[in-house]
Amino acid sequence: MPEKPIKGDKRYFMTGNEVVAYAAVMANADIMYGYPITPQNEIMHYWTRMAPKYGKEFLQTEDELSAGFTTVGGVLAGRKAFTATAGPGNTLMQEPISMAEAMRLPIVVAVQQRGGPSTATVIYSQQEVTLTTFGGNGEGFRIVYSTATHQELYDYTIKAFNTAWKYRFPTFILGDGYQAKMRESLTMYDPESRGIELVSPEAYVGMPGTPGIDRPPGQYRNTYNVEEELYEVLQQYQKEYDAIAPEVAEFESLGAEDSDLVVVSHGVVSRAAKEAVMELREAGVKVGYFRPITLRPMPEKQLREVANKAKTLLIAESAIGQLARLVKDSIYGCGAGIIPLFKPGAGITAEEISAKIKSVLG
Amino acid sequence: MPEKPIKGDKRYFMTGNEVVAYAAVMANADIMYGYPITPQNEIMHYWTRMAPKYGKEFLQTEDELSAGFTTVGGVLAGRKAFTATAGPGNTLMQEPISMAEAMRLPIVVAVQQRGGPSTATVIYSQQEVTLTTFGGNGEGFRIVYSTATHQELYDYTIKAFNTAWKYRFPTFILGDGYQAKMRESLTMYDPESRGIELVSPEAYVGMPGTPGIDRPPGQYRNTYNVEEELYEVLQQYQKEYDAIAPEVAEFESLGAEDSDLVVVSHGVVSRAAKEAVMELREAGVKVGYFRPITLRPMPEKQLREVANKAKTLLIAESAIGQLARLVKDSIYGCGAGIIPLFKPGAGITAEEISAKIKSVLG
Amino acid sequence: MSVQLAMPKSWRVDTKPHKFCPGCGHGLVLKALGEAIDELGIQDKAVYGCDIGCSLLSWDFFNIDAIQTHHGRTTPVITGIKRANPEVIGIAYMGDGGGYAIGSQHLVNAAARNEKITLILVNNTQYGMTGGQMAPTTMPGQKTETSPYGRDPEKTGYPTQGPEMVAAITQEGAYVARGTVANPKQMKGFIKKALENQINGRGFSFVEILSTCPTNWRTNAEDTWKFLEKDMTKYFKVGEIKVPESRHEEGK
Amino acid sequence: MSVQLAMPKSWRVDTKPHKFCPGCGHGLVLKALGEAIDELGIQDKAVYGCDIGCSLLSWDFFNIDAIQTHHGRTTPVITGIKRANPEVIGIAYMGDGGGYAIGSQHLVNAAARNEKITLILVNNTQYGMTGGQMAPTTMPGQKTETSPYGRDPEKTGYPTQGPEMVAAITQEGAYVARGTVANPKQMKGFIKKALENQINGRGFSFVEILSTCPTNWRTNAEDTWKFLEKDMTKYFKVGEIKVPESRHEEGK
Amino acid sequence: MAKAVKIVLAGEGGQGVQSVAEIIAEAANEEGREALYIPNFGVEQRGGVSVAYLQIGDQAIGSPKFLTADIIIALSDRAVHRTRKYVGPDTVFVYDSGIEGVEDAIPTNAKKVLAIPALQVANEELNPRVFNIIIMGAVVKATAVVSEDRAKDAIEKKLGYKFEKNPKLRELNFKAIDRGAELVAGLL
Amino acid sequence: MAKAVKIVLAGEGGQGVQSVAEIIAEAANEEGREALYIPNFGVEQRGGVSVAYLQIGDQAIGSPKFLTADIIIALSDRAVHRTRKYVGPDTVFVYDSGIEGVEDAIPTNAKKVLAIPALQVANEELNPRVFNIIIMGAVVKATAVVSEDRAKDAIEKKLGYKFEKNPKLRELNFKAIDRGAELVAGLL
Amino acid sequence: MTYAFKERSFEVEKGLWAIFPGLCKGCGLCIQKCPKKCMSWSDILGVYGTPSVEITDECIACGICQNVCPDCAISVAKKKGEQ
Amino acid sequence: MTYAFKERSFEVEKGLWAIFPGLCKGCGLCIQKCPKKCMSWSDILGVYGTPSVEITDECIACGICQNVCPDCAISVAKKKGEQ
Ligand SMILES: Cc1ncc(C[n+]2csc(CCOP(=O)(O)OP(=O)(O)O)c2C)c(N)n1
Ligand SMILES: Cc1ncc(C[n+]2csc(CCOP(=O)(O)OP(=O)(O)O)c2C)c(N)n1
Ligand code: SF4
Ligand code: SF4
Ligand code: SF4
Ligand code: SF4
Ligand code: SF4
Ligand code: SF4
Ligand SMILES: [Mg+2]
Ligand SMILES: [Mg+2]
Repeated sequence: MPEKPIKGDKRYFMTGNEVVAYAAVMANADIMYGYPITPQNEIMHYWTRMAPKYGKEFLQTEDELSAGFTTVGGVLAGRKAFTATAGPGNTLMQEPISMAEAMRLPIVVAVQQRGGPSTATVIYSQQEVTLTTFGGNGEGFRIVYSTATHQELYDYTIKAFNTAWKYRFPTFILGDGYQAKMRESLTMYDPESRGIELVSPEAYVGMPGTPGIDRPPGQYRNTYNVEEELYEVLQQYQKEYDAIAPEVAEFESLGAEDSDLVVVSHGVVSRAAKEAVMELREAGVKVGYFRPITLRPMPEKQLREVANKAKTLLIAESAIGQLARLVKDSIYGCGAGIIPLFKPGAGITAEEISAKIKSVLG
Repeated sequence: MPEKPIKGDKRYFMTGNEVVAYAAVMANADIMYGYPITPQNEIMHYWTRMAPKYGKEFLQTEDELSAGFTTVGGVLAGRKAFTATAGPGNTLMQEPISMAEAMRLPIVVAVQQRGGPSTATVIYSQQEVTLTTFGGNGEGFRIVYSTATHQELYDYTIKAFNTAWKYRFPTFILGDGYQAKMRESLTMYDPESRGIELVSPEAYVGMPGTPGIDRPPGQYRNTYNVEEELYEVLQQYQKEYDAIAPEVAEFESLGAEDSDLVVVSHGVVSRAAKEAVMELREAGVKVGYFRPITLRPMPEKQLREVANKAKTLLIAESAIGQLARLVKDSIYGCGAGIIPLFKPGAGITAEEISAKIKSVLG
Repeated sequence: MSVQLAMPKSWRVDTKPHKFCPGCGHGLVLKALGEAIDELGIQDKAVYGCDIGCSLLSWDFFNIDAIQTHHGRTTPVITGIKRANPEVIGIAYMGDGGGYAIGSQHLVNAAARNEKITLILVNNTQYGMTGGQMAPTTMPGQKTETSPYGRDPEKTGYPTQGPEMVAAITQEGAYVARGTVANPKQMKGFIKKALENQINGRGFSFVEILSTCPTNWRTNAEDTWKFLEKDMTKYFKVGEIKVPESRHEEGK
Repeated sequence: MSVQLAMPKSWRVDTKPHKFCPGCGHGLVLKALGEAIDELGIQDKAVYGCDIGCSLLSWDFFNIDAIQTHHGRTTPVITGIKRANPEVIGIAYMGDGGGYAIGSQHLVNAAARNEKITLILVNNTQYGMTGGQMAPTTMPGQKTETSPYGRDPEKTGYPTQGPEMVAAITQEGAYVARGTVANPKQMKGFIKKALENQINGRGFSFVEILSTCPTNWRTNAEDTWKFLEKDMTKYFKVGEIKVPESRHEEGK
Repeated sequence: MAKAVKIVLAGEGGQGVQSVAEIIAEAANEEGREALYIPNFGVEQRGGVSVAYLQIGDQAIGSPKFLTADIIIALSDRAVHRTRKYVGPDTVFVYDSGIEGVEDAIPTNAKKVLAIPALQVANEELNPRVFNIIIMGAVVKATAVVSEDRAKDAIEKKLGYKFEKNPKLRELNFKAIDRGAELVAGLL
Repeated sequence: MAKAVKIVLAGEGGQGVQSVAEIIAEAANEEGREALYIPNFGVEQRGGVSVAYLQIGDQAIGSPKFLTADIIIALSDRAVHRTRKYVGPDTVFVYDSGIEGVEDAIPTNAKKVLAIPALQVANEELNPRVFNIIIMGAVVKATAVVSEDRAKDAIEKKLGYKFEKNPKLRELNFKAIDRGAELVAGLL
Repeated sequence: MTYAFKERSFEVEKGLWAIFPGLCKGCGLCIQKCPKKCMSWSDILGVYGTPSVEITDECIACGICQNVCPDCAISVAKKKGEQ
Repeated sequence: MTYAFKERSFEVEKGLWAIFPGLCKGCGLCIQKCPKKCMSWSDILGVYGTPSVEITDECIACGICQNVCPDCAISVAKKKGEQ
């Protein structure tokens, strides 16, 4: 067994892409497939640097379609396989992801959102929320963790592999260009030393024994002949997804129980939201903060509780209502009104959120 | 000028794919680019059969990425260019569409939805609603007509070219496998004989004169260096989109003003909904029917009016809540409760809707 | 003396008759593949991937682990499997549309990277599964649903020379051949060599097979053979194009 | 006697200095292209498409109608333009990643269909725009961000022989050559012939240019020239590979 | 609102159920009625059962498919299995009496179950090639969605060019319509 | 809650602003403080202005970018133009006094505007190569986000291997820190 | 078991020839390739309800028909010593 | 006009040599290729603040430096009769 890069708990100061690469190694990921795209490149750079030392494999493919489909192949072979992408690459990645979604293949994908639509900017956005949660010609049977800090990038990258292999839904770490490129501190650790058991992968193909003699062949398809067959499969998926949703859903909340106005945001914007809310609360203003960590499934129950008590939700996101649509879908029928603060492709600062809150509260 | 296939008004009995091909010819479309996929193939088959006779061009590309990007090229050259796709092809098509969305290129795309996710079935579904309205890494600056009958396939295919070139947003005719493959009657006509003026295309590149000497060069990009640049562009698009939305939005409604329960559906499912509602109304049950024809933009104002009066909306769709999300996004804050009737990848009949209405009404 | 079913041992009998049309060459290719697998004794190690295209109908064809992928994407899926578990013998099976059109970036790049997998590509000069549209391999003058007046090489070029292209970008270690279902024995030989090349860890192995599609050619048995043997061979030369011992001459 | 700016007439002076790095070969290729356009007098008819990759920096480079497309997608965009308006002279400009990796299906199929467009592909042995990752053209042993210990041909193959591949699938009428920024005059000649071939309606024209990327190679001027002239030419043979008069020999 | 008549026709690939459905639909359309015909189509259809869904009425037709048919015609054992689910208490279920081994599959909840010897009539009285036209006659008679004369017109329109060369063929086809109609006439 | 100090450093490609920001951030991190450093990066960056955003505080940092900086250091004319927008009433705006032709662009709404002769000091007193270290000294002094000693430690950590070969270099760098600090000390 | 296909076997001078109608799709590829032209359509229907094939005594058990059948519906066994 | 680049010209025996510092990025490619090794870095800074180039009298106006400059920062004009 090759040694691991992280032994005890230790504080590091590095970029988010570096964090993801380390976390994947520590999650016992076996192989990364990838195609370069800014701002996720350094995940591949760090992974390829570490790979020989820790017995890991890497394949740079010819495009994101191939990166996604080779990742699917890696998972079918029973390895913890992952890839990373962004922007137009994420758009392309939806084709292989839709195959994984249809076949419940536990691929893991790190997405570092950049500006859209199209090539737009290589910098930052939260415009890949709809794409990552519901992309492709399917129903979004996926799990999406939206991280806000380097600590979370580390924690949830490790968690993503476990979630994927436990529930067999494609699982995403949704970051962004800011998180990818910025440096801040975090504590890295060996998950097993903290009692986090790493779920073991299982092979779909290439198991021991001769198919048809020692065991039935492992044979898988994603194509159905009649509507009824498909309908049945999807109903079953829906049932299973709904059943695990409450267990998978995560959120962070602060003073949301007792505030008239609650700021709802996700990912890196929630840092600004939290800063603004905390500051205002210190100044005696009763505002709350709610942040879905899983965007799929949404923490529906908790969000509804908030939306039933609060008068107003201020939804802040670096996109035009992509989070807002998920929120409205979850809380339809609740009493809270919704105020948008949408800045597609651009960062949102605490000052801006603060100012908006003040203007809403009058 | 080559003659046109349709002169006066005439009743025809044919498949939906055939209708789309005829309508494109009658809309003065110049060139189709495409890649085969069931159930849209016959659009290409009929188009290629008619092409030489009516002076049209066709190119079969190597995949849907190419079909989409050549269509973009056709539009840039100042021709009315279109393509058609479905399912996994539609997933791939999002990459070129995102370029068109970013650059406001008036491409026209006919989508004949099939089962998803992945290859699933070649038959039918309404599972490409999210994909078609909001696919790719963008904000869904698109116009989507969801048709229900062959008459509408004809009318809206013609309209789509006008809408696209008038407003310069990518425009979609959203059909499905049923509409593609079934035969029913419709009346075809020469739009100009009905006073429908066909908007003329304009070239983006290859105009007369030497750039830099007779005129400035036509130069276009979709990439920005800093966030602020992108943010500004998207704000402008949003403003323009919002401004035209009320003018573009279309709907059909029946007894929705005065009913406690209104069935909301789109596309071919609305035929079943209409049948069920009409039957029940004849039997004295007060139920209504509302159908967005444009799924993007949604007929928000009208839908809100309905949702403010009705107690319950029954949302019926051959998908898991893709229409429902659009509806909730539009009517958030309205009083109506929502009851789902979701059959992903499978048809919904009038009997089923009727039964559901009865069970809801108790 | 009695007569047994003449089926390769590696075929799944319980899924037969298979789902291909009467007279479809896919059955012949898969028979040759089955026999090659039997003879090499690799039923336990082989992993079979089929494309979307009529090849998808073979997802449960063999008593071999198998995955039905997307249109054109069998190459990366099998590549991904092989990279993750080099013990398996990866077989990617696809049509001419899957291999030369939508999946051609995967084909040429897997070839260039010398992926240690075996690709079998069935050339039936059109898109069978979707009802007979033009493919990169469609013959000049051939009528298809999207070339209803016959393929015009002036407008859409000549049939793609797949193995020749693959030969031009592979280096030593690769195996490239073109067989035909009209010569089952030779075809099996090519497929077997292509598998052996993988077993020996040499490199990328590619076999195109000229095959029949009576359904979309709209041919009876006689014309089916004729089109395959007379017309297709005018453009597609059957034989071995590159064997592992040879070196890559062009561009060096 | 006085000295004038030695810029091609078709360059847009108001967007100069251009956005490429110091010592970047893209500038040299576009100078040759500009001169070829000037000499052929096609500034009014040319439509220029650039890829994502460093080529995107040239979207406003010429006084020519231009479109900046997606990574790998310049070939279909220019194809679409040319098919819709055959009067224009379509020029698709891209990097080795755009042409041989993500856009290789477009390259080989445009070549096979004999699209009447001109493709210019800049081979700088890696992905410049994204900071120097491995490309299909990366040299054996070359260190890049994703081959930090040097490209291992055993694991990832040898550099893609693009023009050789294109030559293998094009029929008569095509023009295929490989030039180098180390020989500007020859390079301009190849580009000019490739444009003339389109003007004459013959067929697909493809020129790969060996180019420099001092930024990602991390080379000074001396080593930049050395890598280009000594190392790259070991794998990439400069010259004309197919001229319209010649016939396609392989596979016929 | 008078409901449309809902018809399911199912058989093996070569049995021509799709053309029967199409001709009837076109005949109804020619009569100015509303018709909607949709074939089944699927990926693994090569060698699968071919099913045609047909609705004919006087107002615009609703959903293209339906849960319960008014009449079902099943022409092979697999067709019987495949179409059973469309049976309701008002359904007339027709199958060819030559189909073997489907005793247990014949629906028991139909309004009426009719076994007609269409195959036998085709083979023995007329010609195997007009088997599907006999079926057409039976459908037209059983549903009255179009008149038998209209049905003949529609055939004339479709095959007229053949009939011109060989007028015996016309006779044969029209005969097939009539015999098909007779087969069910007695049983309804 | 004490707010983090927000710093913007901007210059031309070769001027080393990113490494200055990174070294300061690491120094702060070593001191146990919270630091967040993010470079600008963009497609057309080749030859563009390089901007570093740096925040240092005692609690977790909020948004990686910000509207208004506490201190801005602009090292070229384009950098002055690019960073003006981060100026607020509490901002200290520092620029190199050697920059020409930016008179009109110098912000007028800053708390303080300082022109420091860093380039000149580098070229004339020390060495052009330590220009960015002079800037670092100025930043450290002006913001007090880390002590000057910590800053020196951080430089030692980063360049120690070079200093070992050539101890004069250490001296030069430390001198640069001190001189940078002096340049602003008098002005704050 | 769905895969116990019934065979119809014919003994000819040189060997045994068998057709499995449950596998035969009536494509006719075999008939075209028989060097002795000794194959013809049979009244026994194949799996798709189309005629299957049969042979006459002229068959030399060369096995070509077996080789070209895409459905493995034909099995030919040469008698010993006939190799 | 942003594109009125200032030139620095040098007259040599065989012709006129000019550098436009506003275009020169200091890559040094030209220096390497000069057959006379007569080029060197100048104190005049180029567009990126790096040194631009200049020549000595040994220049033969061969034009190679002009040809290899990716930025068109050098112009060389041979005197008449020197072709
Ligand atoms: C992304 C995508 N595009 C298109 C299709 C539709 N499609 C299915 S099979 C096929 C063509 C198959 O042709 P080929 O690969 O030659 O195989 P064949 O059926 O001829 O054996 C196409 C275009 C698809 N499934 N997915
Ligand atoms: C779909 C997609 N995938 C990835 C990228 C990221 N990307 C931008 S440029 C580039 C590589 C460019 O390399 P090359 O084509 O060789 O051009 P160069 O910059 O070297 O001239 C990549 C991978 C993208 N923009 N879009
Ligand atoms: S359509 Fe053609 S390729 Fe497909 S199964 Fe039928 S005969 Fe074979
Ligand atoms: S990164 Fe390389 S290819 Fe790109 S502009 Fe700079 S030198 Fe040229
Ligand atoms: S074994 Fe040979 S001779 Fe006998 S039927 Fe078959 S092909 Fe004909
Ligand atoms: S080749 Fe096989 S399937 Fe075809 S007719 Fe002959 S025995 Fe039957
Ligand atoms: S013109 Fe020739 S000799 Fe003169 S500087 Fe340039 S390269 Fe050197
Ligand atoms: S080649 Fe051009 S840009 Fe480079 S140093 Fe010489 S003159 Fe300057
Ligand atoms: Mg094919
Ligand atoms: Mg490159």
